[in-house]
Amino acid sequence: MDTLNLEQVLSLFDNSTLSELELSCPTYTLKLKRSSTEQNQARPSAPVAKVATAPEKPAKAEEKTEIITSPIVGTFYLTPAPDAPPYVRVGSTVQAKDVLCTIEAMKLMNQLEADYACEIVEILAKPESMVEFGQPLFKVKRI
Amino acid sequence: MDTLNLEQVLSLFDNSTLSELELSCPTYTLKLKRSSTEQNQARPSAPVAKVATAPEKPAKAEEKTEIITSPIVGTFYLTPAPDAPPYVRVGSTVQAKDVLCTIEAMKLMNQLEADYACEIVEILAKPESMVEFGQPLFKVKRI
Amino acid sequence: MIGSILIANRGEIAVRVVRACKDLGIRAVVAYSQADADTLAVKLADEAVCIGPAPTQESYLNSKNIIVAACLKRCDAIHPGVGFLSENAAFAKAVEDAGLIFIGPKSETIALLGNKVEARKAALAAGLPITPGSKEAIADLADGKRNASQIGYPIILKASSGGGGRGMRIVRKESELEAALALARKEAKLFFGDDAVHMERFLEQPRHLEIQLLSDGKGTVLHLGERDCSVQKNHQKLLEESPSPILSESLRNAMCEDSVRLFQELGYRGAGTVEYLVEGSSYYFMEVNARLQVEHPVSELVSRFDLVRAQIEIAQGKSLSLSQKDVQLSGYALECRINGLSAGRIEKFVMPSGPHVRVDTYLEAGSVLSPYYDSLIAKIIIWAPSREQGLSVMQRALAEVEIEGVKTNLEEQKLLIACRPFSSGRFGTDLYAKVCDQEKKHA
Amino acid sequence: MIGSILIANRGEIAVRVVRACKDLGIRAVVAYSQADADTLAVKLADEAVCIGPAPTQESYLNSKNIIVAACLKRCDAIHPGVGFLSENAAFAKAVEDAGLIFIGPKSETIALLGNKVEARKAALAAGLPITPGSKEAIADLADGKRNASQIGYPIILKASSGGGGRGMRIVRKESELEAALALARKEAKLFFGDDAVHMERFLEQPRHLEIQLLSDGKGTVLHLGERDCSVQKNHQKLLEESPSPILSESLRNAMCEDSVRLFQELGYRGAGTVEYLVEGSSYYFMEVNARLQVEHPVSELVSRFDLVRAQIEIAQGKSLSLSQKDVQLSGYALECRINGLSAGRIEKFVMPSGPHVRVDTYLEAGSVLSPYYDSLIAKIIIWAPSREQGLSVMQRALAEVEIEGVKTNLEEQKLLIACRPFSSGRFGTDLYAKVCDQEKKHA
Repeated sequence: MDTLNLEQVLSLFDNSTLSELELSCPTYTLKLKRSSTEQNQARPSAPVAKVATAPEKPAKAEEKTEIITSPIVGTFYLTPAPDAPPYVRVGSTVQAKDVLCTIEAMKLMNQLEADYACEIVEILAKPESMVEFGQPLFKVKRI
Repeated sequence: MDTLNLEQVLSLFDNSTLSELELSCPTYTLKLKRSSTEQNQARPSAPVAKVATAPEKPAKAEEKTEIITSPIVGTFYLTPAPDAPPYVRVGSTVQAKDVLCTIEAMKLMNQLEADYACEIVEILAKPESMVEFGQPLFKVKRI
Repeated sequence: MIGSILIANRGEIAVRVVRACKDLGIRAVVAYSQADADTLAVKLADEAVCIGPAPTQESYLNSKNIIVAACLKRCDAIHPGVGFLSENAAFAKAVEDAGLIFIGPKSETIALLGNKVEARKAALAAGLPITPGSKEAIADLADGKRNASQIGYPIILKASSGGGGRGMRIVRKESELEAALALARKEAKLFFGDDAVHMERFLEQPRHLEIQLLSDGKGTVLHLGERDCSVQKNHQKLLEESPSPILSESLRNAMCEDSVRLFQELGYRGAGTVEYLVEGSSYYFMEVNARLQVEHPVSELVSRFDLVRAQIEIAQGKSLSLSQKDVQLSGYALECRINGLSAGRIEKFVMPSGPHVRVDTYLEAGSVLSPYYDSLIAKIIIWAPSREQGLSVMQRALAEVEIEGVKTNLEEQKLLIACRPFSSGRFGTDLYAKVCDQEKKHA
Repeated sequence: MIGSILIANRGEIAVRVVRACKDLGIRAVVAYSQADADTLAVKLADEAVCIGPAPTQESYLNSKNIIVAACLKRCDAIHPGVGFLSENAAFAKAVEDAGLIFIGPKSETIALLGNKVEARKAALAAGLPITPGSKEAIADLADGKRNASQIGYPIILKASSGGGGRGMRIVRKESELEAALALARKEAKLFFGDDAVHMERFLEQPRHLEIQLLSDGKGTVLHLGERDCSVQKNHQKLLEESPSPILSESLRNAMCEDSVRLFQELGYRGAGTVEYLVEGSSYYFMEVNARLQVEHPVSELVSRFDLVRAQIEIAQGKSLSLSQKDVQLSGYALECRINGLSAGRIEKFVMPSGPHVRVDTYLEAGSVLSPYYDSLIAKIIIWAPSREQGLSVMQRALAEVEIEGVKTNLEEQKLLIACRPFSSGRFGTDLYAKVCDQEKKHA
């Protein structure tokens, strides 16, 4: 049902005993609802008519990004040591298991590794600041 | 249905028994909702298909009635004395200034007079019971 | 015994009385106006009777409908709440004549205390200090001049049948007296139907203190200490506290003893308050409020007495079984009145809760603050061991309040509680003007 | 001095501690799980830190995240609330090691009292009566048989490291001992990681009473009287009251004196409770709750002490400046726990207010009662001069409650408060079963 035949859906819904219907496809989302008072009434079948639809245009693929969040509470560092270069910068690409940052908690430096190969799109936490559990650290794009 | 044919969708909705419809596509979001009062009313037949309908009956003009309420707190009496006939009955017609009932408050019998000529359609309070301020006493029809 | 009470009032005070009835196992019948059909008192009551339309004159002041409602609903007693008919001697008399119990003083007591000149005479007779002033109503200008020169300027002219700040005129020198007297008479006639005015010394910076009393009408009179009600806006109380931060132990004792003696001489029955003006180490009798007061919870929290329960028990003829030494006043209590500055539907309504906090209100989200009646939205009352802790607790409580849909004085009250003069305890009745009007200028 | 406290808890108890911080002028930082981001404690706090996802093991039991959050938020102290890490000696130690103040007893005290066998030994040493039972963990079946015959059947087997009813087995005759011992060990191992069990006389119809104590760790120990917590459902307390309707003055004095002596011998620091089983005129030490308890407001209302404030002040090193005779216990207090019986969004939420009523809750209309945590919705606590009046006030308060959207135990609680055995005061821990399960059968 790549081309949504609205009339047909409505007709099917009308003749069903449903009170709600939700339909999603990559292009459309459709929600139908019938108030409780009417849904029990008998209804005549909807008149059928021809609906002309244009061929579907392909949806423009949005660049999918993901967020890597902090798994613990601690202090966020982009560098392994004060003078050292950062693990990653915006635009860096990393492989799975590569270190992204360290989060210090109780004097322990916890290295956060990438779960998958990706490109760093944005660094979301302030270096040397406190991060909470679940706080966004990096916006990345899988590669 | 890349080009939204609004007229067609509205028509389909009108002829359905739906109370709500939501439709989204990358270009449009459409939400239709029918208020509960309207959805029970007869709707004109849709232009899409020929439907045989009987000519609509003209709405029968509802007889306008008015409510006469109690102007004080007291005990409601329909008769001037225990054995006396009532001031009014259902179906009685009264003239302005005619007495409708008495309301006793602090041993005083307060006579309630009609403000206008009317027919008694219904007696709404129970005789010899307490009535509050504003409590409906009579349903009447002006004449 | 009282099995059923008709509550002839509205708002939070009607709710307060309904709750006391429930606690006592008494059936509560609320008399309400059409505008109040959906309010909490009606909802919580066992029964309710509509007694008139929104305007107070035709509902909450409609004695006849109220008394008939009480009789037809088979109530034994009427509780008048505060305001409205609570200090109306004719109403109290009519209630008694209808064979019902009036929960309050005897009608004669209310009549006597309702006349300011008579009340001052009674106070004088009981040995209470009164502000220097004319004992009788001013006869004419010459009489006024003679009295004023004896008292010393500035003086204040007051309507003998009045109250609430109306019909009052301050006169600072003799040349102003003639015009002021004429005006005061005119206002007194207009507001109270009686053009009698009397004259008192005017105190520039007094504190308003009042002593809460409970008297069984059978010889036992107890006091529950004082309330300091000096924070006011246009003579309307905003904050009330007990104990007062400025009252010395000796002054407190003298005021309490005087108040108890006055109630004993009056043969007073029920809860009541003696109001005083205090300046320096002097205090002057002002008037008796022969009824419950809005700010009564302050005394309830320091004494742990339930004043409404006590009112009902006294009305039932119960003697006070305690003596003054059984009354333990402990800690500090403060009440903050949240008032509406506009009427309308309340969209959001969050009140504080938790330790040390009591809230008396009749509103909830979705309620309408009626334009017909006084604007009190809620009373927030706190208790703490000390005034310092109490002010902290009140600030915490006020910070939890959220009211949307109507304008309120919440922010003003926060300013007052937090301001330096209030926390120091050293301020006069002009505190509101100094703090809040200043703030508006800066804003 | 403590300038800032991290509150490692959730729900109404986190709100309670936030309010105490506000009252003391202390900055409150709430550590919360992702499921609790929209709760009242987070809203009222000065700051908040997310410490983990919804499951307690990864958030409210995640010592490391909690301590790191406290350090990075520059807090001086951690308040553990009730439950979760509040009686975890290792956590208390870790907090101390991080240079922070643990608001509670010393970690050694928690460790000692957390072991039931050690706690019983300490109680015995302090001269407290304990239920006849094995002082040591049961070595084997033979040892068990020997002990049981000395104690007399029925006996109860308890996990030495346990609590909350888990790992307990009642044994009524010797033939059942072997199987029961094996099962109790297995459960003990499973729930507490330690298969040690000990044995006590089983009391068929005891009352659960506890003495509330406050101790500054410097030699001053005060008691605030008892709480009777005998109304329970599956070992969960439902109603708590003070004073107990069944306790004689002499028994009360003996229990309070014993409790104070135990805390003195322990060098206990902070607020804590000694729990007893009472049967007839005998009482037996059960355990020490080395923390604040859910039902602490009951003692706050009869003593007018603020227990959370006192905890914080003691943690700051302040000595208790009062002596026992300054503690005035007056009147009667009763707490009713409103629990959810289902999770979900709360559509309507009306709590009682007005005189005599305190409400501790963290929910409002629109809040979600989380399926992840315990189901306590609100604590309604009342104070009245007497138990009889108090039961009336509680009935009035419960009648004002409206909760829609989740199922609650409100109707059950109303039944319990109103039932004849509860009002008489003569009932056992089976009251819930008798009243509420009966009702269900009839329904």
